[in-house]
Amino acid sequence: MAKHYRCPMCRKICAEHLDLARHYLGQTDKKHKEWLKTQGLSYAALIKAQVTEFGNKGYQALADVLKKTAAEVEI
Amino acid sequence: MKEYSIIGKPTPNVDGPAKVTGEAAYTIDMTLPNMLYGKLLRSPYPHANILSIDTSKAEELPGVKAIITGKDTPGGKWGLWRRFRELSDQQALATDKVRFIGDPVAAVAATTEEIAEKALDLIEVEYEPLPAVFDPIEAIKDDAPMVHEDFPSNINATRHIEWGDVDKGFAEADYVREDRFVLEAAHPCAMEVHNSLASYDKGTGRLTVWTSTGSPYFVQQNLAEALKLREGDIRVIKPHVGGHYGGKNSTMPDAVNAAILSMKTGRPVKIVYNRDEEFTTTEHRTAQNMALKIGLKKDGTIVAFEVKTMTNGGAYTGLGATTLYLTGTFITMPYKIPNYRYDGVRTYTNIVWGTSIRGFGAVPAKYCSETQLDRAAKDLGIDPLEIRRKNAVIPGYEAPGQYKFESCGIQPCIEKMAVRVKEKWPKLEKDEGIGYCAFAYMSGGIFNWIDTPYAYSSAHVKVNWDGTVDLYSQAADVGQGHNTVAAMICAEELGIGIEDIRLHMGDTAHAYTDLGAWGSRETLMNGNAIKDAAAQVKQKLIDIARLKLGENIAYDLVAKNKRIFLELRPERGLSYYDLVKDAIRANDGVPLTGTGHYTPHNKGMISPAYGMGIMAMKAKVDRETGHVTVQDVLVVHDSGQIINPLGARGQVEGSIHMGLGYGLCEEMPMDQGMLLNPEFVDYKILRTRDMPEIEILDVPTYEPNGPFGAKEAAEATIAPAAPCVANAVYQATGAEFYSNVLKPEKVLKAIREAEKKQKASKATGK
Amino acid sequence: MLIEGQFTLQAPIQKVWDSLLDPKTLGTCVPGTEKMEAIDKETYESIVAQRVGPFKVKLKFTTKLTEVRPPNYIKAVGRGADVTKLGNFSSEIEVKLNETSPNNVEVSYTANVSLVGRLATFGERIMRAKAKDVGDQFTSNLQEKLKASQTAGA
Amino acid sequence: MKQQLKIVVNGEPYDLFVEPKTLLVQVIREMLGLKGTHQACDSSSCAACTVILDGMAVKSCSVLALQANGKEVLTIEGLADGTKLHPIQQAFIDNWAFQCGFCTSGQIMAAKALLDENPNPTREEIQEQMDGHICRCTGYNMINEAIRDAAKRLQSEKSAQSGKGAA
Amino acid sequence: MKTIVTDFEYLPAKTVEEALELLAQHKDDDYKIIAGGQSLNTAMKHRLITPEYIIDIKGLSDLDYITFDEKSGLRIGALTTHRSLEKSPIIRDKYPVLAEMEENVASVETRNWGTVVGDLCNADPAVDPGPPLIALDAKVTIAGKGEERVVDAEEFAVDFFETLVQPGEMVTEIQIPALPPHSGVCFTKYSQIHGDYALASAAVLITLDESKKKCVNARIGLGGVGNAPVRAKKAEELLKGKEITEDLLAQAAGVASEETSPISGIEASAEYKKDLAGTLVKRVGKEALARAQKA
Repeated sequence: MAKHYRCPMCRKICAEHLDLARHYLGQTDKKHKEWLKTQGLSYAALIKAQVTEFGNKGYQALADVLKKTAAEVEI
Repeated sequence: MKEYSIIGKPTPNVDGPAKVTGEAAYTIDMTLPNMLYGKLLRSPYPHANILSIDTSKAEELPGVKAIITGKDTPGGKWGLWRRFRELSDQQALATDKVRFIGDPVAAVAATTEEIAEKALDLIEVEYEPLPAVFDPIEAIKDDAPMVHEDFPSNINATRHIEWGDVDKGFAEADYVREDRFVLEAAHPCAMEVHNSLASYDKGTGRLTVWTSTGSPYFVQQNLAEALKLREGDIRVIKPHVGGHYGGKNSTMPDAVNAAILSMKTGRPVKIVYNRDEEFTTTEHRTAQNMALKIGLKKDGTIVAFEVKTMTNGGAYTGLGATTLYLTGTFITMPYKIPNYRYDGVRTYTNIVWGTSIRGFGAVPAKYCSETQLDRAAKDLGIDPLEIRRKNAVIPGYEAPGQYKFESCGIQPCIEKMAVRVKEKWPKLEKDEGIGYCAFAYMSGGIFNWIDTPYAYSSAHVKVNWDGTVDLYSQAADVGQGHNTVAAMICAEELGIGIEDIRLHMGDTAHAYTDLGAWGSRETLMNGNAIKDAAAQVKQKLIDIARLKLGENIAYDLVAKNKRIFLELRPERGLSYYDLVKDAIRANDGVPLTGTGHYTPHNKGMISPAYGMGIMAMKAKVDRETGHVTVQDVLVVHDSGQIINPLGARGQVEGSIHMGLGYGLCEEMPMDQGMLLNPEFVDYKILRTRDMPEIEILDVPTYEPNGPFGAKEAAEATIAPAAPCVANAVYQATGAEFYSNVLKPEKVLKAIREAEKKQKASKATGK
Repeated sequence: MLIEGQFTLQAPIQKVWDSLLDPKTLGTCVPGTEKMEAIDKETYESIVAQRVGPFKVKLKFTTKLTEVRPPNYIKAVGRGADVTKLGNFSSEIEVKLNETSPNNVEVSYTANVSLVGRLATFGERIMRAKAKDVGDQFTSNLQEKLKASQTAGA
Repeated sequence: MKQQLKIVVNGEPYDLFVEPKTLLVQVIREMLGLKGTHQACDSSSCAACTVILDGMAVKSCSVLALQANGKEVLTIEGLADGTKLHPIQQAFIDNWAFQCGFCTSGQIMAAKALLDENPNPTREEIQEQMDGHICRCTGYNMINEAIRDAAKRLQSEKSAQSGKGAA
Repeated sequence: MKTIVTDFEYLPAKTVEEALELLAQHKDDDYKIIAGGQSLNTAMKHRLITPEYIIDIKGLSDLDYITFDEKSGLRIGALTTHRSLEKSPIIRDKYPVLAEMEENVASVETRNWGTVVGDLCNADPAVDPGPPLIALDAKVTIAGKGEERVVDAEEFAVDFFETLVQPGEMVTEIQIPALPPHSGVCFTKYSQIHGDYALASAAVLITLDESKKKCVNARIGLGGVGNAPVRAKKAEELLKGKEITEDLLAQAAGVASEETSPISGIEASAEYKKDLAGTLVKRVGKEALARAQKA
C-alpha cells in the first residue's frame, strides 16, 4: 500500500504530484483546462513556463497546487 | 546467418513491368464514364470570417453540375488523432472561418476541368479578415489571435518525456552547452499531387474512393467521420501512388469533397490538385524552434540532455502531434543518455499544417543534436566519430519507459565506418571537411491515436489449385517497394517463387486492416502478418506431406524450392504443387487459406525495432560564393536482415537525397502566411548533377521482432544527411549553423562569423 | 514583402501634407492610376493599372487611413484585388514627414505588402523591383506637382 | 476554334482537331488516352512529361499541340516491342531505377533520346541529359546506373545483330 | 494540373515575310509571338499572360541557321534552338564560350525546343545568353514589315521582361563579330542547383596586344544582377590599356560589382548577389585572360 494521488478531473492516478502535473498538462480537453482557472492558474502560462525555459518550471508550479488539492488514494 | 532462397537476394520490383511501360495506373490516370471534374475554391486570407458566399453566377455557367459550400457538407470533422476527439479538427469546407491561405471554402463539379476552373472565378466570397498568427513564439502569447476555439494560446498538443535525474546530471557534468535552433519547413513534393476519384452508388448507398494515399484505412475512417457514413459502406482503393514521403497520411479535402460532390450529383467526381495547391495546402515538414542543453563528462560521456521545442503546427493537427512526440524520442537515439528531459509544444498557427514527413520528427531533431554534439566534441578535444562511438547504445539498451533496442549494430557500424573512412578519404584538401551523424529510426510505430480496434497489420493468403497464391492486404506500396517485399516474404515462407504470388494490395474491401505505409512500418508489421498467414497455409501442407510421407514424428519438415521435405534428408519430400492439389481435393475443394495479424505488445512506447547506423559526408566549401559541394557519402547501416538489397539501397539513397535537400536548399519562406515559392521553379530540389555518389555498407543483425530478422530500412538515412553536411562545413571552416538550409549566402555569413571569432580568440590568446 | 523608401521634397510641410491626402494629387502622381476617389475622410478607392513586361495587373483597391497625425504621420491599410482575379493584395503603409528645414520635407515610407494568388506565385521578385520604380516615379511626379502648384500659386 | 492536327504517335497516324491552346501532353493523355506520360508540375520544371518529338526529348507540357503538327511523337507506350521490353526498360527494372515510378516514363524517354544520339555516354553525359528530371524517390544514382547498363545492353544487342548479319 | 484555359487565335507563319505580315496586321492587338514557348506556355498556364493571338514562328525554318565567316563573323538565326547552338561544330570551334553557356541552360528538354532568341526576348534578367552576347559585342537584328534595325545586345533588354522589340516587330538574327587575335572569352553562372536560374552570371572578353601582355579590349556582361543584363563599362575601362594582374582583376571585379543593381529575393539578398557578381568577374576574368594568352 502506497499513497497515490488522483487527477481532479479524471481517473488518472499517479504516485508523485509532479507526474500528476505532467499528466494534467498533457490533456487537451476543455475540462482539464478550465479547472486550472479555478485554482488561479493559466494552462497556457504553465505550458509556456515549461517549454520556453530549461527545467521543469511549469510542472512544478502545478504540482505545488496539486499537493494541496489532489485526493489521496491508497493502492 | 540463415540462408534463405529469396530473402536477402536482389529482387527486381514486382511492379517493374507496369511502371516502365506506362501501364501502371495512378489515381491521376483514372477516369470513369460520365465523370465530373471537381475544383476547390480556396481562401486568399490566412485568417478571416466568412461573411457570405454567392455561388449563383457560377451555377449559371454551362457545364457546372454542382457547387457546394460548408453548409452543404455533412459537417463531420475528422483527423488522425481520433483518440482525442477535440483534435479531429479538419473539415471538408470552412463554414464559419478560414484558418490559412488555401483553406477551401467551396467546391465545384463540372463537365470539364476548364469549366470548373472558370466557375471558381465566378464565386463571390465576402470575408472579414481577422488578425492572424504565423509563428509559434507569437502564437502562445496571451493576446495572440485564436486559430481554434477552445485552444487558448493556440496550444494544440504538448509532449513531455523525462527519465533519470536531469538536474543532478547537469550538476555532475564537466561541460554544459546550450544551443538554440530555428528549423525551416520543407515540402515532401511527391511527384503525383494529391488527387481522388469518388464514385457514389445511389442504389446501394455505397461509396468507392480511389486516392493517392499511404493508408487506405485512414482514408476510410476519416471519410466515414466526415460524411457521417458507416465505415463498411466506404471502400477505399489505393492504386499506384506517385510518392508519399509522409505527406499522404492525412485525408485531405480532395477525397472528402470529391465524395460529397459525387453523392450530390450521382456521378463520379475527380479532384486533382495543381502543383501550387500541393505546395500551399498539403502537409509539410514542420518548422520549429528548438533549444538544446547537453552536459558531458570531460571524456565525452553524455550525462544529461534537455530539449525544448515549439513547432509551428499550422491550422490543423494531422499527425503533427505524433511528430512532436517522436522529435523528443529520436533526438536521443542512438545514444545512451542517462538523464533526459523533453518538452514540446505544437502551436496552431494560420499556415498550412505540418505533420509526419519522412523521418517523422527525426529530421529536425537530429539536425540540432548532431551539430551540437560536434561543437561539444571540438570544445572537449574529442574526435567526432569517437564521441559518437563512446555514447552509442548497445544491444538491450533501454530508455526507461520509452524504448528498447533488441537487435543493435550501431557500435560495429561506427567501427566499420572508422576503418572505411581512413581508406576512402585518406587526405583532405583545403576547405574540405568530413561530417558525421549517427542515427536510428523506428520500424513502425506503436501508437494508436487513430483508435483502431483492429490489429495493426493483417494479410490473407489463398492458395489456388494450381499453386498460385493470392495475397490480400491493405498494406500500401507507395513506391518504397513493399509489394516486392510482401511477395518475397510470402514466397520465402511457403518455399515457392515470387512468380507464384499474385498481389491484391491497398484495397479496404479485399482485406483486413493494415494501418498503411508510415513510419517505416510495412516490412516489419505487415511482413509479420504475411509471414503469419503464409505459415498457416504452410502448416497445412506440411501436415499433409507428413501423412503422405509417413515419416517419423521427430523429423522436421520444411518448405523450400517448391518442395516440402525432411530438413535433415532433403531428398525425401514432395512437390509443393502436388501437395496443394492434394490438399484442396482432400478439403472438399476449399482453397488453402491463412489470415495473419500483427500488433506489437509490450514493446515500449515507440517501436518493436530500430534500424540504425552512421553516415559520413565529405564536402568542400567555396569560401567566396558560399557554395557547398557534397563530394561523397558513406553510410554504414544495420537494417537487420535486409529483405531486398536492391530496394533497401533505393530507400537509403532516396532518403539521402531528400535529407540533403533539407540541409542545402529546400525551404518554405512565407510572408504573412503566404508561401513564396509554391512551384518547382522556386522550390529548389537537387537534380542528378547535384547528387554525390553514395557508398553503403551493411552490418547485418537479426531482429527478433521482424519477419526473418528484418527491420527498418526506409527512413533512417534521411535525418543524418543535413547534419552531416553542416558538420562537414563546420569541420572545414568552423562555421556554425543554427538552422538547416545551407544556402550559399548563409554559408558565407557563417564562415565570415567563424573567421571573426577565430581572429578574436587568437588575439585574446596572445 | 517590405518596401521602404525615402525622398526629400522642396515645399512647406503643410503643402506636402495636403497634397498627400488629396486624392486628386495622389491620383495623378501614382503611376498608372485610372481612378482615385475619396469615399469618406478616411477611405479612398482606386484603380491602378501596372505593367511589367507582358504581365498586366489592374488592381482595384480600398485604402483606409488608420492613424493620422497632421502634418507628420499617416498610417493606412490597403486591400484590393486584381480585376482579372490574378490575385489579392493587401498593404500596410506608414508615411513619415519630417521638416528638416523650412521648405524642405523629408518623406520616408514603409509599405508592408502582401500579394496572394497567381500574381504572387510568379510575381514576387518582379513586383519588388517594380515597386521601386513606381516609388521613384511617384516621387518625381509629386515633386513636379508641388513645384507646379507653387508656381501657380506665386 | 479547333484546328487540324496531323500527328504520328508511336507509329500510328492520327488526324485530330484541337483548340490552339491545347498542349501536346493533353493530346497524349486525354485525347489518345496514353496515360503513361505523367505531369507533375505546372511550371515546366520537372520533365516528368518528357516524350520524344521528331527524335528530340521535349517536355510535352511546354509544347503547343499544333506546333507538333506533322511530326512524330514517341511515348513510353511505344517503346516496347510488343511484349518484349526495350533494353532501357529492362535495365530500369533490373537496376531498381524507380520507386514510385511516376517520373519514370519521362526518365526513360530522355534516356532513349540520349542513347540514340550517344550510344556510350559517360556518367557526366548521362547526368547532363537527365538533369532536368526531378525524381523524389531514388536520389538518381540508380537511374544513372540503369542508363549505363542499358547502353551496354543496346551495344551488345547491336553487335549480336551485326554478328548475325556477317554470318 | 494546370492547362492554358484562355482561348487565343493561332496564327502560324511559314516564312519571315508571312510572320512580318501577320505582325503588321496585329500590331495593335494583344498578341504574343511563340517560338519554343518554354516560358510563354507556363505564363499562359498561370494566366499571367492571356493574349488574344499567338503568332507561331517556330516553323520559320529559314531562320534556323548558324553560319560563320571571318569577315562578317557569326550569324545565329532567330529559330536556332539552344541545343543546336550547344552542339554546333562552328560554335565549338569558334565560340566555345557559347557552348559552355548552353550546357547549364535549364534542361536538355528545354534546350531542344526553346530558342536562343526566344530566351533573349523573354528578357528574364537572369537570362543565360545575355552576358556572353554582351561580352562578344553581339548585335541583334529587329525586323518589322519592310524595315529592319540592328541594336547592340547590351541595349536589347530594357527592363524586366521588356526589350526594344516593338509591336509589329520580331528579332530575326544575332550577329557576333569574329574575335580579334589574342582574345579569350569565358562565362560562368552561379546557382546553387545545376541548370537553375543564375543568382548571378558573368562573361568576360579580354583581347591582348601582339605581345600578349597588354589588354587592348575588355568587355564584361553580367546577368541576374539588375532589371536586365548589365554591361560593366567602368570595370572594362579599368582593364583596358593595362597589363592584367590578379590585383587589377580583383579591382575590376570590385568595380563591376558596384555597377550592378540586383534586388533582394527569397533566393538571396541584393548584397550577396552584388558580392557574387564581383567574385564571378574575378574568376571568369582570370580564365578569359588565360585563354587570350593561349589564343
